[in-house]
Amino acid sequence: MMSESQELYQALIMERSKAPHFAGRPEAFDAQGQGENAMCGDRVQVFWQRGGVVRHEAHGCAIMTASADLMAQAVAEKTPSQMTALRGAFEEVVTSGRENPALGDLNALAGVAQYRSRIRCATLPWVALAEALKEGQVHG
Amino acid sequence: MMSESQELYQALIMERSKAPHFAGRPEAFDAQGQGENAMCGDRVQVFWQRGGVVRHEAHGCAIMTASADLMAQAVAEKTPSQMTALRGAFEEVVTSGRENPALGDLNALAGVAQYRSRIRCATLPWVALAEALKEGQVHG
Amino acid sequence: MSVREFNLDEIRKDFPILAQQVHGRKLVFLDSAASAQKPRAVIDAMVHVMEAQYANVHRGLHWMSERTSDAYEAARDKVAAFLNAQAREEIVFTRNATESINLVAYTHGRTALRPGDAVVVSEMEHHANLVPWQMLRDAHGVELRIAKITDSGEIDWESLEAQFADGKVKLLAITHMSNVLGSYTPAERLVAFAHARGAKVLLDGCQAIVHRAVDVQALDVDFYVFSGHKLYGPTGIGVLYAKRELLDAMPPFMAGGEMIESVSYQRTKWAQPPHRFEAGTPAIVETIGLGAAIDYVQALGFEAIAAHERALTEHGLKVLAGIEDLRVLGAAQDRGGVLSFTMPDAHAHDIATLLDRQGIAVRAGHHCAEPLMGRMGVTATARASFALYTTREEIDALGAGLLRIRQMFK
Amino acid sequence: MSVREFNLDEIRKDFPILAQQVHGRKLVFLDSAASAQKPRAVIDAMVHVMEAQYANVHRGLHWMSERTSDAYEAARDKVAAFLNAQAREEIVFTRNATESINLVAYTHGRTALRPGDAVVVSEMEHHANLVPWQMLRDAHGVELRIAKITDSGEIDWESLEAQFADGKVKLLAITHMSNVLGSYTPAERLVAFAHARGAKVLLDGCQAIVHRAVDVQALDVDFYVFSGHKLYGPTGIGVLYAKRELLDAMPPFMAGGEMIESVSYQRTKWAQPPHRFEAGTPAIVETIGLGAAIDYVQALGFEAIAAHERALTEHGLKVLAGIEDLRVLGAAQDRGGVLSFTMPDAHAHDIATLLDRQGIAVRAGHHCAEPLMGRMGVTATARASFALYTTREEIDALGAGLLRIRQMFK
Ligand SMILES: Cc1ncc(COP(=O)(O)O)c(C=O)c1O
Ligand SMILES: Cc1ncc(COP(=O)(O)O)c(C=O)c1O
Repeated sequence: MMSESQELYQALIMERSKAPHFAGRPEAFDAQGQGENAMCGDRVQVFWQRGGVVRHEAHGCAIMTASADLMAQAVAEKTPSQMTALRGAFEEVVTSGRENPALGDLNALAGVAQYRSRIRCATLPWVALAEALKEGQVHG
Repeated sequence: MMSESQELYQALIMERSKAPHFAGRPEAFDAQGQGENAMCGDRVQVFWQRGGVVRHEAHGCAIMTASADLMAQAVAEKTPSQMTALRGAFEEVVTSGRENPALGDLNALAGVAQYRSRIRCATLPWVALAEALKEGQVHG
Repeated sequence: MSVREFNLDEIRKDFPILAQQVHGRKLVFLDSAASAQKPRAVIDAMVHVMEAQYANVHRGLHWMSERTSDAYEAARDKVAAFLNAQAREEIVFTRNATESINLVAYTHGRTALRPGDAVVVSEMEHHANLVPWQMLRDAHGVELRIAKITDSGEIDWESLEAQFADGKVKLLAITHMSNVLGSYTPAERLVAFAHARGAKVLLDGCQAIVHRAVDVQALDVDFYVFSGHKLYGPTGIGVLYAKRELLDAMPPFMAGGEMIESVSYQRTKWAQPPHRFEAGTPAIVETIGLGAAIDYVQALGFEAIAAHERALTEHGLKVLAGIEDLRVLGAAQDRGGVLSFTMPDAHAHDIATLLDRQGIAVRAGHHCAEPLMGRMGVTATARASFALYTTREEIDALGAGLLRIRQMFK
Repeated sequence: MSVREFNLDEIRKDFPILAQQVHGRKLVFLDSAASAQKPRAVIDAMVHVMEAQYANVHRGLHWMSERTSDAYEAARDKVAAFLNAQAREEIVFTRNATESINLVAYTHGRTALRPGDAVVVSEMEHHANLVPWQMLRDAHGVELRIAKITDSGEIDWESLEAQFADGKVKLLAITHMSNVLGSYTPAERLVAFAHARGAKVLLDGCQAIVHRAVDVQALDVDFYVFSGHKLYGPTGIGVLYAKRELLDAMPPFMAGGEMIESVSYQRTKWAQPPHRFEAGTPAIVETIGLGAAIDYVQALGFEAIAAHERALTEHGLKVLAGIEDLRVLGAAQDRGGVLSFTMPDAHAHDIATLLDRQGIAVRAGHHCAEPLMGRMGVTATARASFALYTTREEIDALGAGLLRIRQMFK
């Protein structure tokens, strides 16, 4: 019955939203960024460490939480400019609904494209990451 | 072709609007009243003399001017309270469109009932007359 | 008043949209508190104006304009009768309830209220009945006070008493039914309470007007506002009722054509109410459509509508109570068919999206009542709301959908 | 851009109302400047929303709401493209042009303008572009100045220069086309003139937008306003275009749902433009209908529309010139299909009523431009106005009707 909805809320998403792998505020980090969606109260903090270590504290819906976690996984060991490029590619996937083979697990969020108002949920962690990178640049 | 419109703009109305019988400011009068329709710029002054003499100065459309003149004719030698009663009967005619045999020439204006916004034109002189009568009462 | 039997199958046929499918499923529309669907009669009335009898109103002498003006003003009569206003001049047409409240804040608020006076609102207001008063506070030096509600979502009378204690309150602006909790407020008692303390009362009737007969004279309320689109009517049309003497004393809000008696560069003379408050070409077609919506609900009658919706609400509460860990917000004695709820782990947005995949439309978010979310200790809720066309089966479908979601997130 | 041939017979079939009869005569509708008739495409677009795809916008996550939001926001894109705005965020939806102007007066007027600054309007403004500035003057201490027009109904540049001489003018609010005289104002030159003197410019495009392509970037105008109902669109929907940086700096006008980023009792954060200025549930159906109206005129193309209307205007002027003693007001070089006239003895109201008996709808009165009436030495005029669906034969019918009236009143 729920086959279609499972396109969006597939196992990977449910799993990562219930038990994220990259959650928690690290003891040390080089910059942080925030994302907030006033409409629904979603809130996420992203912590960046030089060398490409990213962690998150996500409070909100499954899509946003899973997206934060899959982001942290995807950007591991990437440079800031690679992260920025990845953000562009990811946003393309969640707005177009077309998967991008280069993006791996991030493609799990492609189904969000059908819900314009949920796209914000998927991209919110990336907004927070961008803020962190900007801060990292200034202070780093 | 214009038979229908002639119901409203019949000979009597055209005649009295072009050459009113009771127009002009009298040398002496006991009270006066004004009527103004800001929407179209119609303006009328009504002068009342004890004993039931009424004159008018009407600036505006044919309906209003003819109505002022037929009013002056109809109220001649009437008491103020008779005039007030006549006003009620006349307003009934121009809002209902049903002629009232007791009103004589005033019935020429019955056709105005089909034009809600023109009813004001026909009743404006009566508003001015009422103002004059009120003034007459106070000062008389 | 009721001239038509309340036959749900027949009624549902009046609403063309209810036959639509969403994601290959039958549409189950449980979002009527946000905006209701439109019956054929409303759509037809609007089409009729545009196809057969349209021109600008009031300013024309020709047939089309006179007839259109008549129809427009007849809608005013209908609204006046619907609210049992004392006079048709007490009905002002606006775009929506939001504009109605802003109109009162800009005009009555900036003349009848003085710096130092206070306005009281409750903790369960829609932003539309909160933010205009914040703007008045900031622009005009009026104090804004918040009357608390109880955990069950009812007026906390002690708190209300306390807000009024110093005699500074000149206006109580309060909802007649919460769009989140479904609570009705005891309008008559509130009005009597405020009047006894020298304050006027504005009731936000957006939700209440859809479900109950409202008699502004019996309530003795000073201002009553609602939107057409929630009452099965068109968008773009709202109503402000105000007592004649209040309207008489209010300066205009917006200026332009229609609201004027005469204009010169030096001095402009305002028209009498209600036209003083209706600047420019009004929402002619929508106003006439609102008249048709009122005819529609009155033909069914609020007695029958309320009975149907009462049964739906009871059923809905029972269905929701059957879902493990689901929390329904509020528990007012007097509550209508607006049910907000949360589930642990499953965020309101997830609930709404997952239900949507099954064709079920509910709303999720803060419902334009952020402070109330804080008061109830949540950031967002899902909300199912019922209308006269809602069925028991639709509520069962909601229950089944929620059960599945509960499984997923467990 | 024009994808459709300008075939008048076919075009007239698009407008169902044109087949109506009035007093047993074929309707001759020469009152489009007051409000235009609606093509089937607009009516259908509105019906489609209400029958198949309706819910409240922006706040919903479900299919109906998302689709309706898409259609609503697509209309914003259409308006932005229609005006050649730089960004869709520069388009604010209002009820009508009147509200658009009031919005600017309440927000920009009370923040960007300071007491002692001056606003200039012309002698040929509609009340909608005069009285809001009078209200601003009275509430905010701004000076209101009037730029004269010539007897032919054109801007008197000497007078305009004089008004700007002391450098106090911060806003020129002026019509783009007179609703009485039919004169177009030289918008580009006016904007350059005002900008060179440090003033912003608001153009009242109510009439102009119906007849000509408008490019706000080419004009470099700061504010541009119009109403949907004159552009063959629905009632209840208007547009404010404003340059992004001006909107960014403007505080909200009305408050409520949609226009808010976050709300707490202490502090409310406004949303970005355009939503900051769209409080409450918008005129959803009407906005989508306006989009359909824009599609409709753009499919015909303004080149074809303007050519047709130019021919009508020339013919109309010729026909009126043939009627003894009839006076046409104004004689601007650049004039469109709005012809106001007077006849000795026959009052404008008499003319309108008598024409109406023949099925011909014209407007009579001061046309919400009382000061202009004084300037032209009349108290009222009759006015015939042409639209894209007007025919030469209809103008001939007007001429024949006026001839008969001339006979009656001679
Ligand atoms: C030049 C002009 N400005 C403003 C308006 C006001 O438009 P609306 O009544 O649609 O707000 C009109 C039309 O009545 C007009 O012709
Ligand atoms: C209680 C309440 N007040 C005010 C409003 C605002 O109504 P509108 O958006 O139609 O102005 C709503 C609906 O959104 C509501 O439910």
